[in-house]
Order: sequence, then C-alpha cells, then structure tokens
Amino acid sequence: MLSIKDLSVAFKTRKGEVNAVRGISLNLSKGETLGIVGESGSGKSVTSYALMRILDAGGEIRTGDVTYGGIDLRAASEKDMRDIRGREISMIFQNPRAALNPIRRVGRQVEDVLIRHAQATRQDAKAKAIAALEAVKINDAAARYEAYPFELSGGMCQRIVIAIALACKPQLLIADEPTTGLDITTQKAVMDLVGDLAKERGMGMILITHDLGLASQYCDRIVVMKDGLIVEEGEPGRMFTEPNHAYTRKLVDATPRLGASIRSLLPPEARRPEPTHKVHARPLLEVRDLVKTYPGKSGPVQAVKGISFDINAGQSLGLVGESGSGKSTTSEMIVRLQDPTSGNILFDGHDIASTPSAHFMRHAARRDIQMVFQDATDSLNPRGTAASAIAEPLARIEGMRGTKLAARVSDLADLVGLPQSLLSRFPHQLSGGQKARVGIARAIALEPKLLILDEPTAALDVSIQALVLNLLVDLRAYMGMSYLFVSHDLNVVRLLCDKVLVMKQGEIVDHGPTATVMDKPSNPYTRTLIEAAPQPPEPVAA
Amino acid sequence: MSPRSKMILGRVAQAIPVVMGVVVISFLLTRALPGDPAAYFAGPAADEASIAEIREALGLDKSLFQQFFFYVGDLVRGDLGTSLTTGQTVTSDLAARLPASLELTLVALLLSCAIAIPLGVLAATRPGTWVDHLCRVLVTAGVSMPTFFTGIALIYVFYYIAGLAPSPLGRLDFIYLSPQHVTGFYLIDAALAGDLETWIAALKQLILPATTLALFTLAPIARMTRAAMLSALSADFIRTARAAGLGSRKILYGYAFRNALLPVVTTLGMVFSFTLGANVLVEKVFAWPGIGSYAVEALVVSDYAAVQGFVLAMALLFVVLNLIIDIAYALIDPRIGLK
Amino acid sequence: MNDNSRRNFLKLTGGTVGAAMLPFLKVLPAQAQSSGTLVVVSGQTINSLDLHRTGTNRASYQVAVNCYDRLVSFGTKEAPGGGLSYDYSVIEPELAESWTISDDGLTMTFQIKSDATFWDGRKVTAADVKWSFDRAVSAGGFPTVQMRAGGLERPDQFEAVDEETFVITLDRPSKLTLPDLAVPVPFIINSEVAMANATEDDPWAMEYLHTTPAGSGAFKVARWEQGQQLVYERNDAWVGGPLPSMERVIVREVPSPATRRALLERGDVQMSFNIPNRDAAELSDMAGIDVYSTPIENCIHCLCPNFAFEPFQDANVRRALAYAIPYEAIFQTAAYGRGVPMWGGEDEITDVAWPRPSPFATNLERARELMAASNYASGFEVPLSISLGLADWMEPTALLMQEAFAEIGIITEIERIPGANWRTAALVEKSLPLHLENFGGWLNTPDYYFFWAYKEGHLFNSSNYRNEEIEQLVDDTLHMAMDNPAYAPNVMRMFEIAFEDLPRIPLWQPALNVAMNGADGYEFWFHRQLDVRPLSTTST
Amino acid sequence: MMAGMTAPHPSRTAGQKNDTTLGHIVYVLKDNPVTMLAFAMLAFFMGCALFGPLLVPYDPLATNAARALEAPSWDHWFGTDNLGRDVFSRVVIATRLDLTISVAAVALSFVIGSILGSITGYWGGWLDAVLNRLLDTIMAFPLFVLAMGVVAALGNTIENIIYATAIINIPFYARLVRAEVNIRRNAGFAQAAKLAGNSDLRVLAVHIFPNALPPMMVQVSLNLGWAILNAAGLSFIGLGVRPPTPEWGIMVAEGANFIVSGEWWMAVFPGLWLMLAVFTFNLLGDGLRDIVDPRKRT
Repeated sequence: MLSIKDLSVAFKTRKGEVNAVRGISLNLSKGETLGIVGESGSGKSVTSYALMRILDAGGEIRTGDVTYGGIDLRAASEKDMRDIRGREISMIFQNPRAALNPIRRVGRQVEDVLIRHAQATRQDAKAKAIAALEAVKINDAAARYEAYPFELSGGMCQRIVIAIALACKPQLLIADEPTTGLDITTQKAVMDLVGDLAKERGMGMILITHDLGLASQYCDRIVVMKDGLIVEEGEPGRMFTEPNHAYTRKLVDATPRLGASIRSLLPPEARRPEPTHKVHARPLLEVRDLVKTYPGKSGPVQAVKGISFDINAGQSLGLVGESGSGKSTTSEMIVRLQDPTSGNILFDGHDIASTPSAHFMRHAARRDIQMVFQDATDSLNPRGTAASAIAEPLARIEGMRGTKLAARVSDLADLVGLPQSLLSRFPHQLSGGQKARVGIARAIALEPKLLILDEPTAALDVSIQALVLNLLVDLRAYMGMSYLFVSHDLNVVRLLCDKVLVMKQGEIVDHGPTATVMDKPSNPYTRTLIEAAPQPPEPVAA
Repeated sequence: MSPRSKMILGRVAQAIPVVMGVVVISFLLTRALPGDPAAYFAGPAADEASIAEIREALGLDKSLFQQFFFYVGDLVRGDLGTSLTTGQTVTSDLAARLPASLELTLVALLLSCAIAIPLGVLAATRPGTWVDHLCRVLVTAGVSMPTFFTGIALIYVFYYIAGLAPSPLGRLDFIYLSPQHVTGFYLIDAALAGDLETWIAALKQLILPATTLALFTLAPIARMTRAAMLSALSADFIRTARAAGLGSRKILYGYAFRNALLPVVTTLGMVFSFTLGANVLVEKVFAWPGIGSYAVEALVVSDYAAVQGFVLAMALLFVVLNLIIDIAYALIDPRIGLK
Repeated sequence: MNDNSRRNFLKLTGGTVGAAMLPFLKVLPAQAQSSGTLVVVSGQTINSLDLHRTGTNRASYQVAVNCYDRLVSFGTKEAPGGGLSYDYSVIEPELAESWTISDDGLTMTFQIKSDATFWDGRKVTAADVKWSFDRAVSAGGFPTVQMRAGGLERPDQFEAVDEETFVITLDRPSKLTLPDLAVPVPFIINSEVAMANATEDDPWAMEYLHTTPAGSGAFKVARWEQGQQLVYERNDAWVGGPLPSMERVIVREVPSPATRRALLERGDVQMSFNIPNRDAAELSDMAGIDVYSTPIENCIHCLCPNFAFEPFQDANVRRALAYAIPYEAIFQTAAYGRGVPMWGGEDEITDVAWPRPSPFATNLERARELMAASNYASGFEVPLSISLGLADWMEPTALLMQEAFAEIGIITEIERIPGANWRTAALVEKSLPLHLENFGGWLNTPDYYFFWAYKEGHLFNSSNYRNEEIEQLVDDTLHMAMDNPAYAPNVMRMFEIAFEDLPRIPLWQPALNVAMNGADGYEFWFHRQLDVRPLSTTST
Repeated sequence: MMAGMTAPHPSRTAGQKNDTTLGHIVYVLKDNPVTMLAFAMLAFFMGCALFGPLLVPYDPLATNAARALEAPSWDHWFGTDNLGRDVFSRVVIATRLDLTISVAAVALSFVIGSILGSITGYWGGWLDAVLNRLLDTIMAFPLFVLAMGVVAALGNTIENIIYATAIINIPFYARLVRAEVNIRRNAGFAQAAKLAGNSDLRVLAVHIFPNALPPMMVQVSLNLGWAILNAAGLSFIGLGVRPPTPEWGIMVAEGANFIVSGEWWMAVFPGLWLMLAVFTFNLLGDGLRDIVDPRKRT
C-alpha cells in the first residue's frame, strides 16, 4: 500500500545542511502495523513528516520517491496532498493536549476534518462528530463534544486526537510517539484502542516510538533507525532473540525488562561486575505523617496525605506512582525545597522539617541532601556553562575557589563520564545524556548522604538511560549514598532499588522489598501498574 | 459564566485603589505646578486686591489638606469644578471634547488595524524573507515619525499643495453645522441624522489626523500580530490540523489567527490608551477640539480643575478599557476565568 | 440658529460637496460670500462672553466690542501702517445721542438714543447704563481697575435721572474719563434680562452673561463652541453706528499659525487676525492678500534690567546694555521689520511724541568702555527671562542679545517661563533680573504709559524702578488736560529721566498684523481685538 | 520537543570560532540584513554623538542675521534657520543631547523597573499586589501628559526631562521583568541553585534575572526610540530643553511654522534625522535580543 524508496530528507540549519534521513526504503502492506524504532535524532519522525509532506520550515525531500496506493506523494500537488491527509493517511502525535486547538471545542475540531473531506455537511456534522468520538470509546461523547482540551485529561485528549485522525476512515495511520508523556495505564489503554481500531478497520499503521518494548508488543514488523538510516528490519520476536545489527542489540539490551540486571542493559563489552552496595540497619531518613496541602480554588487540596517511611543508610528506595500521586511533592519536601504542612522529616535523627526551606541553605544537612532533577534541560541555567553548574554548590557551600575548584570540577566530570571538553559548553550545546551527567555531577559534588533522583532518566533515550542508571549504581557503591528514586517506570525501579513504595493520590498503597512487591504483587493497583508496563520478550542470554 | 463574571467584578474592585491613587497624584501634581493661577487669571492690570479676591474665589487661600478635602468632596458630588481657561465646567468641557478624541483615536486604530494586522500575518507566514523585513521596516518607519511632524507634513502636502484634503479646521469645516448631539461622535450623529453631506465632511476632516495617528500605531500592532502568529503557527495543533488535511486558510485564520488574537487584543488596548494620551500633539496641529489639546492648554496655565478632571477621565477610561479587554479575552479564550 | 439659515447652510453644504469633487476649485469662499458670511481665523481662544467676569481673557474682549455698545466710541482715521485706525482724539456717540460736561468738569450728562433697543426689542434706558456701570466698578479685577483709571470708582457716581438721561459725577476732573468710557469695559447690558438670571450669590448674573450675552450691539452671538468657533450674526436693529455689511461673521480658532496662514493663502478664510511678523512680511508681497501692520499705540517692546539685581543698579551697566543690543538685527529677525524702530533717536527731546526712539544705538565700543567704567568690569552672569507665551518675538530677540552681551562680558542664560508664571514672576513679584517686556497702554497718552511702567510698585514697572521726580511728575500729569501748558514740559521731563536712568531699554514699537484675502474695512483698535463691525468682503 | 527538528549536534565544531561572542554577533548580523542595517546606523549616530562637535562646519549657536533662512546649499547643507544658524551643525550637535536623554532615561527606568519587577515576580504576595496597583495607577495616567506634568512641575531642565521619561517607562519594565521572573521562579535551575546553597536573593539576582534579559532588550531599544520622541514632543510643546541648545524636537517645532512659507528645510532635516535615530533604535531590538540570548548560539 505504501512504499518508500531511497528517501532522504535534509534540513537547512545555522551549521549548514543536516541530513536527517539518508536514503531509506520501506514498504507497508494493507492492514499491517509497522514499528519504526529509534532514538532521538534517528530521523524516524522526519520520515513520517516527509511522507505526509508536512516537514517543518527548512526541511525538504532530497531524493527518493514515496508512493501510496499508486499515487506519487512526492509529485502530488499540495492540493491533492491536502485531500490525502486525514482522508487516506492520518497522523497522531505525542503530547496530545498541545496537539489540539486550545480554544476550539473538541467536537468542532472533529467536525472541521469531516467537513473538509466532505464526510459530513453542516447539518449532520455534529452527529457524525459525536459518532467519531464514540468510535474511540469516549463515553458520554455528546457532552465531551462541547468540551475544550484544557478540560480533559491527557488520555482523553489523545483519544480526541485519534478521533480526529480516524474520523474520515483513513487507510493508513501514522502514530508518532503517541504515548510519551502519558501514564503507563493510560498508555496501555490508548495503545490497545489504536491497535483494536486498526484491526477492525483493516487499517495500516506506522508506530513511531523510542520504546522497543512498546513496538514489539503492538507491531507485526519493526524497522530500527539510527542517524537517518535503517539498520535492521524484522519481526519483533526475532529482533529480540537474535538481533543482527550491533545497534539493535544495544537497544535490545538497554531496554529494561523482566529478568534483566542493571549491567545487562549495557553492551556486553561494557559489562563490568556489578558493585555491591552496603545497606546499614540504621535509618538515615525517617519520614513521619508527612502532609502537604495546597490552597486550591475550591478549598485546600491535599497532595500528600500523612505518609511515613524510612530509608536506611546506603539503602535505595523506589518511589513509584502515576502523575498526581504526590511523589514529586514528597521528594521536594524531603530535599527541603518545600515546607510540609505537618509531619516530621528526621535526617540522622534531627528534624530538618523544622527549618523553613527559605533558610535551609545554611542548614548543616544541606550538603547531605541533594537532588537530581527530572528535566535535565530545565535544571541547568541556560546562561551558565556546565562547569559553572557543577562548581556552584562547591563554591557556595564548600567555599571552594580558583584552581582547587577547577580541579574538583574536572574530577567530578571524570567521575560521571563527562568529557572535559564539554565543561565549557552551554546547556543547549549538550545532548540530553550529557546534561543528565552534569546534573548528577552537580548533585554529588558535595558527596551527599542522601540523593533524591526525580525521574532522572525520563527524558533520555534507552541507551543513554542504561549508561546513566549504571553510573548511578557505580556512584552509589563508590560513595555509599542512599537513593530516593522517584519513577513511574517499574522496570527501572526494579533494577535499581532495594525497597519500593507505591503511591496513589497522596497515599502509600503498597510497600516492601522490591522483589516481593514486583514479582508477586499483592496489591491490585500495583498489579495493574506492572501489567500495564510493556514487556518485551526475553532475549536469549548473550 | 459565573467565574468569569466573578473575575470581572474582581477587576472592578482592583480598579478602585487605582482611581483613588490617580485622584491623589493628580491633585498633588497640579498643586506642584508652578505659577499662581489667581495672578494669571486676574488678567492684565489687576492689582493685589483683585488677585487676592480670585485666589479666595478659587479656594487657593486654603491649606493643601483643606483644598484636597474640598476637591474630594466635590468629586463625590460629581462636580469636577470649572476650567479657568475655557470658562466652562470641566464636566461639560470633557463631555464636549472626549467624544472628539475618542472618535479620532478609534478611527485611527481601525485604520491602523486594517493595515497592521494583515501585514503582521503576511510577515509571519514568510518569516525571514524580504517580505518580512520590508513589513518590519515599513511599520518601524511609521512609529519613528514624531506625530507633530507627520501631521504638519501631511497638511502641507495634501491640503496646502495638492488641495486634496479639506482645511485642517477641527472636526467640521466651518460652513457645516455640527450634527444633532446624540453620541458626540460626528460620524455616528450625522448618520443618525441621515445627513450624508455632514457625514462625508466629518470623515474628510478625520482622514489626515487619523492617518497621522495610524502611522504611529502600526508598529506595535503589526509586531505583536507577527510574533503571535509565528508562535501560533509553530504550535503542535497546527501540525495536527495540517496532518488532518485542513485547508491552509482554515489553518491560518480558523486555527492560528484566533489563537494569535489574544496578545493582539492586549496590545490594542495598550496602544489605545497610549494613543489617547499621545494624540495631544496631533490635536494641537489639526486644531482638533479634543481632550488632548485641552489638557496641554490647561497644564501650561496651571488650570487645576481642568488638569485633574482630564486625568481622572482618562484614568476611568483606562479602567473601563481594561475591563473590555478582559471581557474580550474571556470571550476569545475559554480558559480565562476558569483556572 | 433659525430655520432659514439652517436650510441656507444645507444648501451650502450641498454646493461644497459638489465642489469637493473638483478639489482645486476654491468654491468655499465664494459660497461663504454669497451668503454674506465672513470667516476670520485667530490663534487666540475666547473663554467667556462677559468681559466683567474674573478670568476672562483678552481674546474675549472682542465680544464686548462687537455685541455690546458703550455710551461713546472713538472716531476713525487713516492708520500709519495702512488701513484704518481708531482715532483717540475724536469721541463719537454710540448709544449716547449727545453729552455735556459741566464747566468744573465734574459732572457728565449723557442723552441716550431714543431708538436704541436691546436684541429682545426692549428700549435701552439709563437704568441699564447705571446697572452696567455699577457692575463694572463692583466686579473687581481688571474691569474695576480700568474704570478707576478714568476716575470711575463707586456706584454712587452714576445716576439714572430719567429713562434717557444718565449722569456721572466725578471726584476730580480727568482727561481720561471720556476716553475711558469708550474702552470695551463700560459696555451696556440689558439689565432686566441679566437681573432675571441673577441669583443670591451671583447678583451680577456673571454665570448667565458668561455664556449668553444680552446687549444692544451690532452683532449677536449665533453660536459659541468654546475652543472652536464663535459665530456672530448681525443685529439689523442696531443704531450704534452704520449697519455692518456682513450678515454673519465666523471667528474660527486655529492654534497652529502655519495652518492659519495656509487657510488664508488658499482663500478658505478671508481674514487672519494677529498673524506673526514673519507671515506678515511674506504675505504682504503676495498678490490678492492685503496685510495691515499697525504700530500698536503706546506700546513698546523693552529690555528691562531689574534694579533689585545689584549690577543693574550701576547706570553704566544699564547703558552698556543699551549700546550692546544689536537693534537692527533683532528688528529684522524677530519683527521682520514690522513695527517702528525705537533706537537711534536724537538726544534733544523737543516734542511729546510717544513712543519715541531712545538716543541709543548699537555701539559695542561704547558698551565695552561703559562696562570697563562700571563696577563690574570683569562682567557677570545673569539669567535672561522670556515668556513662552510670547516666544515668537522674545526668543530670537533673547538669542541675539545673549550673543551680543557675551561680547561685553555679560553671560546670560535664557530662561523660558511658561505663560502661567510669567505674570507672577515678571510683574507681580518683579523677580526677574533681566527680561523682555511689552507693556502697551490702552489710553494713548505718555503719562498713562509712565503711570503703569515707571511708577514704583505699579504692575508693569517690572524693573523695580523708583525715581522721586517721576513719581511726582506722573501724579501731576496723569489727569491733566493735554492743552494745559504744564503738560508738555512735564512729559518731556519724564522722557529725559527715562532715557537717563534706563529702567526700560526700548527696542521697537510692535505692530499688530492682520492679513486679508477677499475682505476689507479692517480697523485697528488700541485693545488689539477684532472689531468685526466695519468688515466687508470684496468680490474676487 | 519535536523529534523532527532535533538535528544532531556535530560535537566537533563546538568550541570553535563560531562559538565566541564576537563570532556570535557576526552571525546574528549576517543572519538578518535589517539588524545589520540597524547596527550600522547606530554606529553612525554614536559617531555623531561622540565626534559631532569636531566634525560640524559651523558653531551651532552662532547666529548670522544676514544669512537667515537660506535654502540648502554647498556651504549650508541643510540650509540656515531664522537666525542664520547652520541647521546641519545644529542637527549633528543635537545628537549627543538627544541620545544622552534617551539612554539616561531608559537606563534609569530599566534599573528601577527591573528591581521592582524581580522582587514582586519572585516573592509575589501582598508586595506584588501593592506594586501592581501602583503601576496600574501610573499606567492609568495618559503617559505623555504625565511626563508634561512632571516637567512642568519640576521645571524644564534636561534632568527633569530624563526623570519624567524614566517614570513613565518604569511600569513597562516592571511588568516585563515580573512576568519573566515569575515563570522561572520554580524552574529546575532555580531550585538546583537553592540546593547549591544560594539564598533566594542570590538565586534571583544571579540565576533568574539574567534570563529575563533577552526579551527586555527589545523593550529597551523600543523605549530608547520612544524616549527620543517623548523628549522631542515635550520640546515641541515648549516644555523641553532650553534655547539656544540645539535639540531635534525644538528644531522641528520651530521649523514647523516655516514649512508653509516654503522654508521646509528647517523642520524637515531635523525631523528626518530624529526619525532616523528612532528608526535605528526600533530596528535594533531583535538584534540585541539575539545577541544577549545564549540559546541563539550553537
């Protein structure tokens, strides 16, 4: 149905031409689901934009031809393309809320498409739009029709986007990272929905994702892309069991899954024996009846509802939960960026909650509790170099200056595997992984006793994630730190943590040693979480 | 709707301290003005006695605090005092002149929007191209011209040399009678009276001053339109719309533009209140009987009542304007007033 | 505005719209003429229709002139600058049929024209005159002061003997009384209408007459849009003088002089009143445009060194200034040669002509010598103050002086004072060390000028000048009849002292410039306001 | 974060010329011809301001009644005014004064506005509320008239013109900075800075405020232009600089009365010069922003 031959796409940038896609070819037959897997910059999305001819400014197709059902999409006039888009080929995107017009009722947005493609007239548009909404399993569609995006949950928004995409019964659906930014459970729901619809409509689908696991679960066939090239193609099962290309293997390894060990995420050659970290019996952190309430428009909102737990010295605690579970709030209170409404935080036996966060920078425990932030980009001052970011805590708290400081900074850079040459760079000149390393270097600069890691790898590609996770493991052993590891990805938590807490709506619903909680989940919520997480097939032991 | 109306009420509440602040500041400002109005208005050849008389009549012999007390007292009773320059009560002066300024400013803004917004959109759809740069240069040139200079130049060219424009004699050429006063806006009143000739005449008088002001206000509007359109066009939902095959004008106007409208509306509001104050000079040049020229005259001769009245009127106008903007906002953007 | 004129206007507008299609066709004035309308533009703004009201500005005096009558008026003569001028030496009847003055000069009896009526048709009676005069002397402020100048100070001096006989009793005879009755101030109001609109705290109906004149004058006010225009409409029943030829005169206020000039040049208006000297100079060369520049009687632009400022107590310094001033250059750049030079006169004073040129002329050498001879040989610094309101002539003058004075070591900084404070600073507080000044006396006698400008403490003596002899001379001469043998010697003595002490250094006698394009019959008045009564349009 | 646009950064080129500030500026200029033009003109005006007095052919104050109101010619490029002063010399000399006024005024409002805006934007609360009302009050005044009032009240000296202009500009900066600070006050890097032991004040001053600079640059340049117009406007009404000091506004104002009589040069040349200066500043904005914005570097 769709065939791409030798497609290459180039972008004009300040540094001249960048070839995002460099001559790829692939075919898609009717009703087939093809997964395009790759890390950021691999050109997987660009490929899809290219065949839709909706490349961003500066991008253009250089060579190759794209034919869909006999039509040459590259030669087709813009007008024809408009008729094809949404009618024959549709697309859904990541970050669904942004993908909808914020000030237009969602129903009308569906109508727009229907009317554009003459699938409906002004009169019956509304009815058809509602039908389209029902088709994506939106209950009470008639009411939802009137809603604005900001009134809907992320998952609901994604359903709307899907409804828009499928309203005109296209033959091909391109899903570009459709579930990034969604909670696991939602992610599963959305993917199942898309999968089912594709099946029952005999619709072809291209699933573009960075998550090999996800792809393997929903795709008939997978192509792996790297730097604008297709490096491997095949069935998911085979892909995992006997990956041909080194890069595929790397990806397969790096994807966290059942039975994997932290080291097994790395390519075989890089696997050093996993260091053991010593867990003392003495509690380092004791949290007691911690409560945080925010003043909300309609009465106060309780984000954290009186939780209590301990972290022993050297221990790693995993804090799992979906968005809105209060896990971030909790971590921010422990790191003393926020003041709890009530409750105590005992660190080394001293209540550190009594010192207001505004003055905590002078508190003795400041140096002992540090944090690695979720969004590495956001956590680095755009106007400061990597070096200055790492140096900051040393200069401010340690009072280090001059060459001594510079030496320490470069040590830390080595410690976190950040090339010295990058120290002079600004954040926007660093890759995601490099930024993460800078963030970690800054956090461990003062050799804290407790390190809070707030989804440190959420924004990273799996291969980078593998490296960072291993780095964290090494550092833990090397410096004897305790971790509070906040994450939504149970597979990651499983690899890293001794103990797990599962939070839901501000309460701890399940807790215990990682093994017990993960492998034989007693709590129903925990179970749904685990089941929702995509499980790639076991690879043969390498 | 109720949260919105609540928001609007909130706005009104916020406005109260502002207005009070304006009252106090304007009072102090006028009293800080140099010169002795009494002596000035005693007229030539007045002796000490008669000056004293007038000072008493104006209540300027009282202490500052007393004067303020009386001033506020009168305000409460809705009495803005009498202007010494025009000899009329400030209320009637404003009533007569405010419409003139408003009419001029509004027409100017309409004109300006009619040009600036399309320009902005045009530039936004072709960023970095020569079209973009040209638009930028054009509107910037407009805002760079001192209005008084533009005004005089226009008069010289279009009235004095070409004879195309009517004589720059305020709102109506002297052979016309001002239309029956209904709104004070000549265009509207003339239309209501069904008096076409007067309507055309009023319009002709408006063209030059309105153009002068419009030239000056092009830039902010065009700039903001361009910026807003750019960010709107680069938004994800535009990509969605494109992927859904929507037509380019639907995307441009139905999707991008409506989203871009919000900041534009805000800018419009600011430009409006700014222009209302800034057309002082234009009114001077075109003998336009508006509040701007009124204020200048009053200020130069330290005509307390007039200055205070003018400032107060402008402040109230400003408050109302912001309200209108907020409401416009709420109408355009469903999110407003709900979060 | 009555119906027929309304229709009339509509007809007009119809015409102009048609004309506007052909922009180059100048039909507007033609239209205006056909309807007997004359359009005048002026830069001043009228702020009241009642001269007696406190706060009424100069421009508003024209209403008193055009809409009200006085008992008497001045005659008419050829003006030196071309055109006509009022004649101070001739007193003509206006509302008064005739008048007699008792031999002791203390009693004046006026017979009021029996056919004189107010606009509302009521007969003008002596009672009205009495009420109006009482009002003038009681109103306070300028009118009262002006009345006093003619010896008219208290209501009890005025008496309505019968309907048509009005008597004024004076405390002492004065040559100024009769002329003072011809100035705009003692105008006659329809007292019944006024009193009908008077209130407890407003016995003189100031508020009412402020916006609605009630008189017997040649013109009624058809409409007044403050800040825009004043429309006069002829009172066909006027008996005060020859019936005006114009049915309607529109006085349009246009602040920008450039615009005023453009309007006149294009013939959209027939007259531009009180135009800048430069425009006068340039327009006078243009075909079809008549410019009248009448030297303003009894008015002199002066430089005033303030005696309160030490260096200026030194006569040499004052004379040095007088010699340093580049008179000719100033006269040409600031006045564009309009007016009468007031320098380089002969030293010998042989007549009572006033204003008269001073014996000084530009002579830097002499100036330097005098400075050297003074106690301030090394020079000094002093601000040179000018009024923003009069910047058009004061600024260039000041700039040229600044340069010249620097030559003799007097460093000046030009201080521009806004109109509001000018009077206070210059005349009331008399606190400006060195400034420009332009007093002009309404009553055209030298002693009257000296009374205001040279007598200590008097308003226009902004130099804080005091000279015993002058004080005496002025007091003696002020009310003395001109044919009195002592008069001429006294006046000439004043001149000598004035030029000796130089509290005011004369520059030039300014001119009042009026330009007309298609209008005629302009007459100059000492009050420098437009008398629209004699105006007429000339068919072009 | 759209995968489509994230072209991989070839790490080799980093740390090379293109990375230095100078290289960056060069790039920004090359990138946008208009900005290039603007900077060229700025340089020109700076030149006039600095060396004007050395360059001009005549003493700008020297009157010469004999040669008054001469049309532009070889010895008087811009003609002479009603006192025979050389318009060209006056126009050039005036550059320094006008630039001084606008720069000083903008600098003043920039500093004050930034401080107010930062404080309220960072701490918010009642302080924020109070200050906002105050700013509203100032904004509620017709700004130009407010400036007139201030100058009229304090007396028309250059200092007061600067103060007046500064006062009416403060709200814009305060508002802008407040917004910019507010969106960053809980940004990751701000929190990280706190963990690194920075006091709130230091976080605000060292980490957050500098990030508000790029958008402010646009405002600054626009205001520079506007300040000039403002000063000129004041002079036009007669509340400006004192004569015989050459100043563009006064010159236009004086010249205005001569246009109708055909002596157009007196108003037109200062007018054009003034317009060019404002024009320059207005165009400058985007360029300045790109230069101070590190994100624009690669």
